[in-house]
Amino acid sequence: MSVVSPSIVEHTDRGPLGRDEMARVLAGDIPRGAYVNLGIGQPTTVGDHLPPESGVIFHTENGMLGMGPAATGDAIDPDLINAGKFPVTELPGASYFHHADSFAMMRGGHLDLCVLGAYQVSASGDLANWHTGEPDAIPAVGGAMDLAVGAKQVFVLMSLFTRTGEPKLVRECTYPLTALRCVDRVYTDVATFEITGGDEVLVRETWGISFHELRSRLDVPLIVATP
Amino acid sequence: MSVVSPSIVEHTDRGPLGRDEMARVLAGDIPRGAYVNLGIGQPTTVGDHLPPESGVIFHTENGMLGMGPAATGDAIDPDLINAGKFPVTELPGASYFHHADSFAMMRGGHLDLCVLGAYQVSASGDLANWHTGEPDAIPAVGGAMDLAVGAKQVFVLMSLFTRTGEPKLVRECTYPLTALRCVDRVYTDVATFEITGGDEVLVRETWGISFHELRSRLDVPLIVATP
Amino acid sequence: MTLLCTSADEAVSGIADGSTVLVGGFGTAGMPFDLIYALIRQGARDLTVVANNAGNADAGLAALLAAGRVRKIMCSFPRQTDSWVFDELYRSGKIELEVVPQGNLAERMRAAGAGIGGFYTRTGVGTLLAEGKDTREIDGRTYVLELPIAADVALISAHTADTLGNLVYRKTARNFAPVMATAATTTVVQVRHVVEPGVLDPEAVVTPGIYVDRIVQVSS
Amino acid sequence: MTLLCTSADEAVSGIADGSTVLVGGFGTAGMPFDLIYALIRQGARDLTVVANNAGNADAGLAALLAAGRVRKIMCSFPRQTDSWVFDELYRSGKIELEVVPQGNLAERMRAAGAGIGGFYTRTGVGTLLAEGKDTREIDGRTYVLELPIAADVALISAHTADTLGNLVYRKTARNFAPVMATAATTTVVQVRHVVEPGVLDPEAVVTPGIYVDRIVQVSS
Repeated sequence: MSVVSPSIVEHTDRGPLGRDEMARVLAGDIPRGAYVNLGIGQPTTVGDHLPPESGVIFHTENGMLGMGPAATGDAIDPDLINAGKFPVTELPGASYFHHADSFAMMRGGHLDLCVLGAYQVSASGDLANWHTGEPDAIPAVGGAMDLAVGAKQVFVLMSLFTRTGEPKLVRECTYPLTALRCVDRVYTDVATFEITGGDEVLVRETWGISFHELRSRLDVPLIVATP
Repeated sequence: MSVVSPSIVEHTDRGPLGRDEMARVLAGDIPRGAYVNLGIGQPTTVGDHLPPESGVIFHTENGMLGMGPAATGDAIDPDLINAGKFPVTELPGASYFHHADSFAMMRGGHLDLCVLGAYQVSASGDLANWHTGEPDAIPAVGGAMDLAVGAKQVFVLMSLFTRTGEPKLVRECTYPLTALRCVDRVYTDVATFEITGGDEVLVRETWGISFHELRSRLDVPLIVATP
Repeated sequence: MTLLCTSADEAVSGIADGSTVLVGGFGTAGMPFDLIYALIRQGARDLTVVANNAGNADAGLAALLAAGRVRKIMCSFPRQTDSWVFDELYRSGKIELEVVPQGNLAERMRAAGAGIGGFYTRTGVGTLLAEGKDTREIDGRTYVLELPIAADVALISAHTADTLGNLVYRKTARNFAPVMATAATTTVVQVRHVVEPGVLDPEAVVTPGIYVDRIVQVSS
Repeated sequence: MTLLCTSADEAVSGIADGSTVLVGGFGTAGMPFDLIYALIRQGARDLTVVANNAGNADAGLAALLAAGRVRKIMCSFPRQTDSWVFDELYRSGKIELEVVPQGNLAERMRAAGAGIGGFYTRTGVGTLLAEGKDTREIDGRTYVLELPIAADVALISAHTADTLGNLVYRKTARNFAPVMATAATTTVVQVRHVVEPGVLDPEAVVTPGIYVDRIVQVSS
């Protein structure tokens, strides 16, 4: 049996990550040349940290590979938008396809990675990100269920706590599920996590909080990697 | 109750149709502007009687709409062949697509008509045209099963009797089936038939044989239309 | 055979009350605005609409909803910042909503167009949207059975058509249109340009003319 | 990421004994001859080949069969006037044959590429080729359940690739290649031309580069 010692980076000399910093941390873990889909909302901002030189190729489920940065000024074209319906641009080597082909690409396991927001992620990687479950809420799922089951890896980008302080990394999701056991990593403002497939979640890095304090604030068994 | 009298054209002053005449008779029943797939072998010759001016648009299951006549001389292009693997040409307004799209078109009921050869057709419209059932035969189905279930109408083009004089329009097929209750009309050298969906087959026209003689040579209940 | 219509009103003529209507577009990209306004004038009621969204602002699909013509909408993403027309109808119980994951929406229409009676997908397994649906284990994984969405009419938009009905689209305005064209009994297309057969590159035609019943050219 | 190979031999390297290999082409149109000859030199044995035909004359796929490398072939139309290599192997019991209707062959590979666990089709209902398969009544009609065909490798041919792996084809040589590209773990493509990204029209790309792993340019 090897001696286990903690392998984690704890940034306790600073506060939690800002939204832009969270996106940058996640972007740093995306391999060169990966095919990536960024969910609508905050996940879209990950693209700001992956310029064309990164070799990362972006898929947008409304029918395009090789999506470029947001369009501005004269470059805005109402026929060229992303999944969040904002104007975008086209990079050399892009291709267009229809919705069934686009989702076949996604559901068939061809995308290396997708980045999604979440209401809750469970210790086993269940994802809840489409429906608050409130009776008067209007449910809207978009492509979230397809992405969650289809991408080779699912990264979640979210704040770790709600505005009222409730943790969003939980033992079991209480919100309606998007997909079972689909999340691989969770990037938050105070820590990054790996879903291990076991009962425990692995913590890789913390910001503005120590591992021990983090453990006291979550109801999920946390571990660190064997170095 | 109306008085029933035979409504049939009997050409008893001549012999059976030749192969080219059979194809011409069938071609005459194809509506202007129809989307049509011609099976390999004799059915392909129907196209000789439907020049581009006919407005009929030909589908070939290896991925093309708007197929033109056979290619000859310098027009032969190994990348442009029909389902029988013979060189063909492209007409203005043609389009190419891959095999899954091509068969989706066929299986989804979008083709108005296909013309197939047959070993046997049953009175209820069952088709046997892919396998002799002999133990040493190499079975080959191609697109026959897809065409038979997919096209809005299935026309069979065949000689009515085998070389040994056995009828090919039968009560029940003895050869392995291609599809159940799929045939709408049967064009042969001695008669044209409509499958009614009932127990009886309707005879529309005969060549070199009278309706009464035809009835004596087939084991299938035959009727003629009410005029 | 494809009919070249002289007006959007002619193009939508004959749509019956109670029809299921596929409406192309993702947000406003590719939305067939002229055909929708013609449908409002045409007057068909009690429609089931299948679309990705439930209308934006007061235009297009939102206007059809506001006119009270839609009994039910099947879509993946009704809730948008400017979907106030739908939101109001939904909260007051005046419209039925069936939320369908976007991939299932596309694949179920493809199935209808391709003669597929149903298909097994992993999308939705274990969620509210798979409740009551058949599941099956295949190769050790659980799948949900989804059934085709066929329709009476598809209203879509394309960039250029030839007179045989072959269509090409422009950028992400393509989205659902090619799939919808295959899934409807009657497919009606508004286009920016109409050309003669032979002008479009046969290698680049996206929707072959066999899927297109009526075309109308509109000023864009 | 797509790898541009300098030879067909490099392009087929690493194909393991016992692999399932999709081979593009309809007859000889679109058949990846150079890749097949490289596979013969490479030496992998005990292969399951999925293709429309079982080889023509002594070339291409027929040569692979003649070299004794193929344990089983899944195809729609093995019996051709010039399929003497296959005919001899089949009659002498040296190769296993699974006849698959051509539409099922294409749709089953599409299913593998699209994450579909299985689908219901009317093709084959009541025939020998549906024996032993599950059936289901849907909307009053009988359908047969067909399962995906996934593969280790696809060997296909295209007209032009860009260095990101985007492909365009030429006329009916397209046939099975775009579907096969989606159904294999590793897709290897022989092309006549290679261009830089941005040269191909994004509206006319048939196979997006995400499906392509290795490219080799061959003289045609």
